Amino acid sequence: MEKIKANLIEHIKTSFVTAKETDFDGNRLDFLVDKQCIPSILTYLKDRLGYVHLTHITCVDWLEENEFELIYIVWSPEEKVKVFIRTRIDREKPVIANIDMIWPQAHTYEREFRELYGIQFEGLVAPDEFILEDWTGPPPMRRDFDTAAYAAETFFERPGREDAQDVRETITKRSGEEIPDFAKKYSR
Amino acid sequence: MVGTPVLLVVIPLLAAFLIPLLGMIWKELVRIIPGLVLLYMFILSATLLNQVLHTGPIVEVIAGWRPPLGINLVFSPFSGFLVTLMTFIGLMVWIYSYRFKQNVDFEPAKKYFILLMMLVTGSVGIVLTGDIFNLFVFIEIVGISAYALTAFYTERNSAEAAFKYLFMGALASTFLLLAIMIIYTQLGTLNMADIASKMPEMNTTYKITALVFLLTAIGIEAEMFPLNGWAADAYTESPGPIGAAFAGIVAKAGVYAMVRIIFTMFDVDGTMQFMLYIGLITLIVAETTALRQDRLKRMLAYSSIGQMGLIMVAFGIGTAEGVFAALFLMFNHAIIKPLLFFSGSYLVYNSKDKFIHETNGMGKHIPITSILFALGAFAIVGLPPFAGFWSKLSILTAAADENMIIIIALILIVSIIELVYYLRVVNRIYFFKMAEGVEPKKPTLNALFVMVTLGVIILLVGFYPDAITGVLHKASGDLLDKTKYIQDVLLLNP
Amino acid sequence: MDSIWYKILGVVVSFILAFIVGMTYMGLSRKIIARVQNRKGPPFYQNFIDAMKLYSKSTAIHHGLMQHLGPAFIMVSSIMTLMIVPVLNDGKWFPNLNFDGDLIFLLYIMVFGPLGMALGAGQTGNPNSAIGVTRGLSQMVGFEIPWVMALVALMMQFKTTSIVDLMEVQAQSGTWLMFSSPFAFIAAVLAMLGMFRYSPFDIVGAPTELASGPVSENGGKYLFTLMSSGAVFAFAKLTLYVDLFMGGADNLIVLLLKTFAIYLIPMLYGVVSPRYRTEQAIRYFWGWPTFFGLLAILHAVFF
Amino acid sequence: MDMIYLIFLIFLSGAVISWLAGKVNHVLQDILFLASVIVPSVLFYMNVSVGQEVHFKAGGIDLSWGITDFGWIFSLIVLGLGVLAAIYSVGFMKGKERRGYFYFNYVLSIMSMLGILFSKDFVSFFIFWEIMTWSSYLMVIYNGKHTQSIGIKYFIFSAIGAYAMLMAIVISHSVTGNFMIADLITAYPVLSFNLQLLIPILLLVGFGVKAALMPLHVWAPGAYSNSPMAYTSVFSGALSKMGVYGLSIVMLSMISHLPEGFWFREVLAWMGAITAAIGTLWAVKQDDAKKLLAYSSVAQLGYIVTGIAIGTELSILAGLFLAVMHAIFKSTLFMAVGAIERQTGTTNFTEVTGLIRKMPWTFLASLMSIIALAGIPPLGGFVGKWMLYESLITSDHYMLIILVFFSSTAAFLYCYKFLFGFFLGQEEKEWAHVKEAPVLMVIPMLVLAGLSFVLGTFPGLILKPIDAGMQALGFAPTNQHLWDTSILFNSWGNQVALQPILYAILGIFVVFTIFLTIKGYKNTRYVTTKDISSSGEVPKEHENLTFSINFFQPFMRAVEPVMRRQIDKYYNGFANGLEALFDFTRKIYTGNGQTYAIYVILFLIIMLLIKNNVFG
Amino acid sequence: MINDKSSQKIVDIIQNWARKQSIWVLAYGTGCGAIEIPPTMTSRYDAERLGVRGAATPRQADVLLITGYLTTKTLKRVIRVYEQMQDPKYVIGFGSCTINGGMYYDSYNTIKVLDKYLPVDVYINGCMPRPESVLSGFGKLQELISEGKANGAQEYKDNLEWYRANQKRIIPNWVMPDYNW
Repeated sequence: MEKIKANLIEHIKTSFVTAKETDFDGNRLDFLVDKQCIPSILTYLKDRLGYVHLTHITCVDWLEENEFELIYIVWSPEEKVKVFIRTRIDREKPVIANIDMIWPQAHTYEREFRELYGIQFEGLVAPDEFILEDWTGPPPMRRDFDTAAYAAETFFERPGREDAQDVRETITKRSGEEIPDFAKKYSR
Repeated sequence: MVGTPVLLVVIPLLAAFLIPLLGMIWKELVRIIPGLVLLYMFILSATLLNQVLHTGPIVEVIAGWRPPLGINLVFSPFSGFLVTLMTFIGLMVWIYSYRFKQNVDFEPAKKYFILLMMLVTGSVGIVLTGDIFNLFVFIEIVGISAYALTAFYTERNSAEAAFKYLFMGALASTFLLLAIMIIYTQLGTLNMADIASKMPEMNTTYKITALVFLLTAIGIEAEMFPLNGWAADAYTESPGPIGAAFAGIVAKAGVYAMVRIIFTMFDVDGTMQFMLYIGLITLIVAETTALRQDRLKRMLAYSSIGQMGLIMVAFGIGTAEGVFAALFLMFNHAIIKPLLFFSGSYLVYNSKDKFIHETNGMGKHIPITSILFALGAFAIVGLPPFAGFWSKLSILTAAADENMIIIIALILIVSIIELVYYLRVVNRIYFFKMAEGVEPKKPTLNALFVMVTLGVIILLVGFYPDAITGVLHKASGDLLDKTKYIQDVLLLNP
Repeated sequence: MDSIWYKILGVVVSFILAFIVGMTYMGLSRKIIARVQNRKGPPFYQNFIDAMKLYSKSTAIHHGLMQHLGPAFIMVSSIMTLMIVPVLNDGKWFPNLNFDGDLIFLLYIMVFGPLGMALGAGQTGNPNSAIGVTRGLSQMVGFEIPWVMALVALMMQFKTTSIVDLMEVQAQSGTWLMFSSPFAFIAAVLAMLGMFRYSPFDIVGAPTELASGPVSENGGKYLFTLMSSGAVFAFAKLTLYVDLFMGGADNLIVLLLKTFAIYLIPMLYGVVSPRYRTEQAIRYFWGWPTFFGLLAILHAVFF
Repeated sequence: MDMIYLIFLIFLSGAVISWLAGKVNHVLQDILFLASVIVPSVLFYMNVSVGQEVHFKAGGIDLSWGITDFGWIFSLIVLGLGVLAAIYSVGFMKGKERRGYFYFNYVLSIMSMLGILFSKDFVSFFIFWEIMTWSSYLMVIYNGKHTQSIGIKYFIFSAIGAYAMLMAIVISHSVTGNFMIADLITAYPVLSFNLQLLIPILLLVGFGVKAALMPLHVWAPGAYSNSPMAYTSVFSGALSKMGVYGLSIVMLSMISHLPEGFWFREVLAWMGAITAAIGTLWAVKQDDAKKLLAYSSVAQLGYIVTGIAIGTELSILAGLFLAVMHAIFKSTLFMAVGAIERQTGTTNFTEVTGLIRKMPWTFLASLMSIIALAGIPPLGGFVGKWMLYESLITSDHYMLIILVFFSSTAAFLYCYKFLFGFFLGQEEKEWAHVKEAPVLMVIPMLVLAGLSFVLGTFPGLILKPIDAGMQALGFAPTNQHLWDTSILFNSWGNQVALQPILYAILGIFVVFTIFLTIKGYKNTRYVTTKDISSSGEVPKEHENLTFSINFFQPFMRAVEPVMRRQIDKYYNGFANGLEALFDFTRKIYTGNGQTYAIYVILFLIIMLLIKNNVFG
Repeated sequence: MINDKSSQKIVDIIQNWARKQSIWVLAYGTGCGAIEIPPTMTSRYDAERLGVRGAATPRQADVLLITGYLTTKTLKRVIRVYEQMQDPKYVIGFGSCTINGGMYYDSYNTIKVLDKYLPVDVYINGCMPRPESVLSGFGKLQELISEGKANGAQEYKDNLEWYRANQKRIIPNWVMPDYNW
């Protein structure tokens, strides 16, 4: 496994000089690359190195750093290695190349990101609406979008929930359980 | 009395020699004279035919030598009918080609009309003559003029076609002469009737050998398979109207000669069957070949050969109905095939290669020519109510009466093939889009006149076949009655 | 007694009888199916309640004249079938109109309604309806073959095309045709599986696939009429089977017993079978049922 | 001049005049056209009685024209349909080009069909037959499409048929010495057995082509669908009946002299049934209405042939009654398709939908005809089907009836497809502009549809002349009376009374219609076809929700093994093989002079070698 | 006679009894609550014994069962389905989400109070409500029907403008056909 990973790192490094790798345990390997490199590195992985399967694309909104992070996860069924390709794009002008010609299934992800994060994919041909219908507000999955406020403003509210009390405390009291620490920060 | 049968041979021959001389006087005479001659011949033969039908054959003795010693011409109902038909077609060809090369220059027109006159002379002579050597002579006349007409356009292809024709023609002449020699050495006579009457005395081996040579020789002229290789080329490469003349005049003369030999001169068993089967083979091979042609005139040529085969089949049946059917077929073929050649050559007038697909969409631009072509096609296939139907019906009836069911089936199957290729063309004319750059040529007035006349005859015979059947019955009776022929020609009548 | 009004009265009475019996059978079938599935199931009169509710629906929509008339078409078919089939032996009680009980006429009038209904379903413009109709028609082509074979076998054997005559034959010989012509009976019963459209041949309605198929746009009074028609039709068909193969019935109790016995066959077969695809259904009918039909004909010809 | 001559003269001159009149004025042309069809028809029914004859000679052949009782039935089809379709044609051809061409061929077709019925001798029969063929051929290629494929195919098959017939004709001439049909019939029983077989077979090939009998049917779908619909109604309705006419004559007056139980009838009946089955299956597959109806015609003609071939009284009645009915309903359907084609520009089920509210009258006519076609009571088709089945059962054709029943059940599929495809389904915006067809086109359709309704209850109206015609052909009537004005019997004594059925159906229908209408009348509303329960979606205007592609896919999958074998392919293979063979014979003519010379020499040598075998 | 008041009353009683006993449910199962429907209908709880039965299309259904949260997108379809149903018709709100938004109370895309948009006759509380409570909900509906109180459809008809206004607030792009009774 280590040999495979080392080999892979060597290959990637020679072709994409700017790629920064982070090694994880097990069968996972992680590269951070420039956004220009995305199509080429993915093509390289797919065509040359046998990473034929696009497992996932995911997006993280780094509001504090004013960046979106896009993560492409590819998988080689032969070498049993998962490779994460990360890239950072500017949050103000989120534009990146479209890769649905490499993997058709990327199309769906890209439409979703376009709608929910407002990321523009160059050359993506698809109808505007995907999941939302008649949506006029900002992309709702961005962290600076306050859904609670939006919901309060848009939808009717049943009286009796204004206090927004945390029922878990009541439950705790009743049953004598303790709220774990990690859960506390989510309570309001 | 307009004249005697001998004029039918003499006048056109004379005209052929006079044309260049008269052309010096007035160029237009070159064109007019043949017409006048042909018109006269037509009137003369028609009158004679009318007379002959009522009174009996006219035997013209030349220079006072009585048959069998002298040369004689026989104007019987049968030959008279053919002569009338030929002169009529000749007239039609003349009218059609009156303006032939008019605007180009004088010389070709002169040649053309001379050769045409000689062609008619020879053909008429073949039919009229009662003398086997004269038959040879007239065949040569026809042959020479036909070679020249085939090579008329002085192009590579025409020359090649003419050469083939010449080559075959030469073979034919040789064999014919051989046959004549055999007969003459055995029987000491050249008169057909005399030969016929003396034939039983002849040694069988010589007889059959002579017959084979004769058949081979005449078969070449009558477009018999497999001796008809020249025909398609000659039809195709000769000028348009000449194709019609070949089909309407020359081929008929060839068949006449053959029939005369088989029916009158020889008394050999099996000739009828031979004619039947060879005709059938000719028919089948020619029609199937026509199906696969991609040039219009070539297709028509093979169709013509096929029709000749059918005529041979009809003769081969050997009964009175069969001969009647054959004559009817000859008549129809002589009317229809010229119509097809005439209209067909306008359909591909401006085309170089005369491909069938170049007739696409002509129906819109030259409607009358197209519809006449369609009429001709339908008629020759034998669709009622056009002329061809009656002849087809009569040949089938004749065959059926002799229980030749397989032959009927074959004839009908071949008719379907014939139908297919004619329909393909007709469909193209009417329902296909004209290719770009094709310029349809409007037929001239005289050509139109000719085609319409022929078309009218087709319709007339189609709707009222009695117009012609009376004559045909007489003619066929004449052909079959051998003893009467001998008596008439040898002037043995009381 | 022979007056036309009396006959019409008979029609009305037998219609009501058929409605009641058919509805009860359908209710019972729901009950039985529920019991097979280890449920309590609705009461046996549940279908009457459903029908009443549908009838009491105060509004209705239609997509045009044909849809409006569709239920009337199918009603014609049901009632005419009922009228051809003698309910009881010897013309007791409900002579009906009968039309001399001609089987060919019966075969054709039985498809009158479905086709009219199909037109109604077609006009709704609902693709599901049209798909359902095509499936139904295809399946009909399937099961009509063994069905006709069975009938032909009977007709050939007894030289008659009338149900009445066939019943007479059974009355005279004392044996049911079910036993004397077993193959015809088997073929006819197998065809009946398709006719009743229980699973595995419920491809027409196919609730989860086609949203109830041809009737998907019908509610309220239209569905009520269709449901009643179905009940009447079911009864008529069952009576037909009883008349043809089980010697008819002398009185109502026997009729009910016999018809219910027949009715159990497609129902119980359906409970344990998953749904066929359309072509599977067709091929099914052209397989064994047709084979039995052939046997029936051979039997009729040679014995 | 005899009235018979006058009728044909009017037809002939009418054909030419109505062609040429187009150069003058279109209205005048229409009127002349109608006159040239209607006037002779009226003259025929007013002045020509059965048994009237004229004799004359042409080409030395005795010809004789006259109408028999049997021909008279078919004259009803030909002239009745001819007149109605002519009226329809005037509406149909309005604003189209080549009207003269159309009218000319139309009138000639009608004339030739009437001529066939008139012919008492084979020659005029054949002449009219061929006029019919080429005038219909010219109609098939009217629109100039597929001339080399469909047109030629039609003509070749017609020619094969016609020539087979011609062969039979000349053989019969060799037997009887003249061309009279009656003489052949008289002479038939004493002929040798070979001829007794050969003549009917040849004639049947000839008639079978026009009647689209199974191995000879391949021309029909293309030809029917390719000709203008106004003509196809006559083509399929009347012209194909000429095949039936001839077939009936052969079956009734010749084959009936063959020994009982001879295979001839059985084979023909089976061919008819197989035609019906195959035609039906192919009709189900079609997406084009014209093609569908064309295959359906093939199938229906199969029933007719079966009926006539069985040869019992009831079956012949059934066959001829079905022939009349087929003429009525199939021509109506073709007219309806023509109307739709005219109004929408297409006849494809996958394109046109939801016309019911735009073309209600056309729909009504189509509905009636379809019901008649499907054989559902109380319309006329049922009567024919009933008689056919009963006759098959009573004459012990147990397997045949299964096949026939299969095809007539499968016919429901295409019947439904036709109605659904055009009239039902989503009412698309694309066809919102469509209007009802002109009144000239609607009236003939409705008249014909009404006729099929009347004949469904009172078949005796037409069974009576059919019976007379059968007796005129020498069919000995059985003592049993098998039909009444509205009651039918079979030979086992079972019967079906049609009037009570009609009244019962109407009664029930009316009762429930009233029930459905009155119940909650105020709260019943009409909604558009866009308002359907489609999982809560609101279909947008441009969204096509019609289900019309692969309409009967499951069924087609089930019968796929049968459909794989197309007889067309075999014919094409045969034709291609022949062409290849002919290409080989063409190579005999090499174009080389030396070869030709060799041929001559070889010929001579061979002849000299075998001369004693050939001659002497 | 039929339009007579007292007889009308009898007719009403019979009709209501029939309606009560025969409830054809169109389950709008996009929310997670749909998972509770199968156990309710099948052997364990067997809702069919109460006359409750699934309906395939809105045309045939009496009850619109809304199982769980409704997004704005599904709300549109639900309204459409409701309007396609034929009178008399009832709505059952199923689960907390239809009552007050439940766990989706702050979602940008989920309505919280169903009865502002459609006339709910019965709410079934719980997240998820177990089949027992579902059956009790149906029982409540039957009670209401037999008392003649389940007249949500009438309410909807009477207050159509108010409902429409609420609906259109959520669904800006309103393309539905008019509701005309």
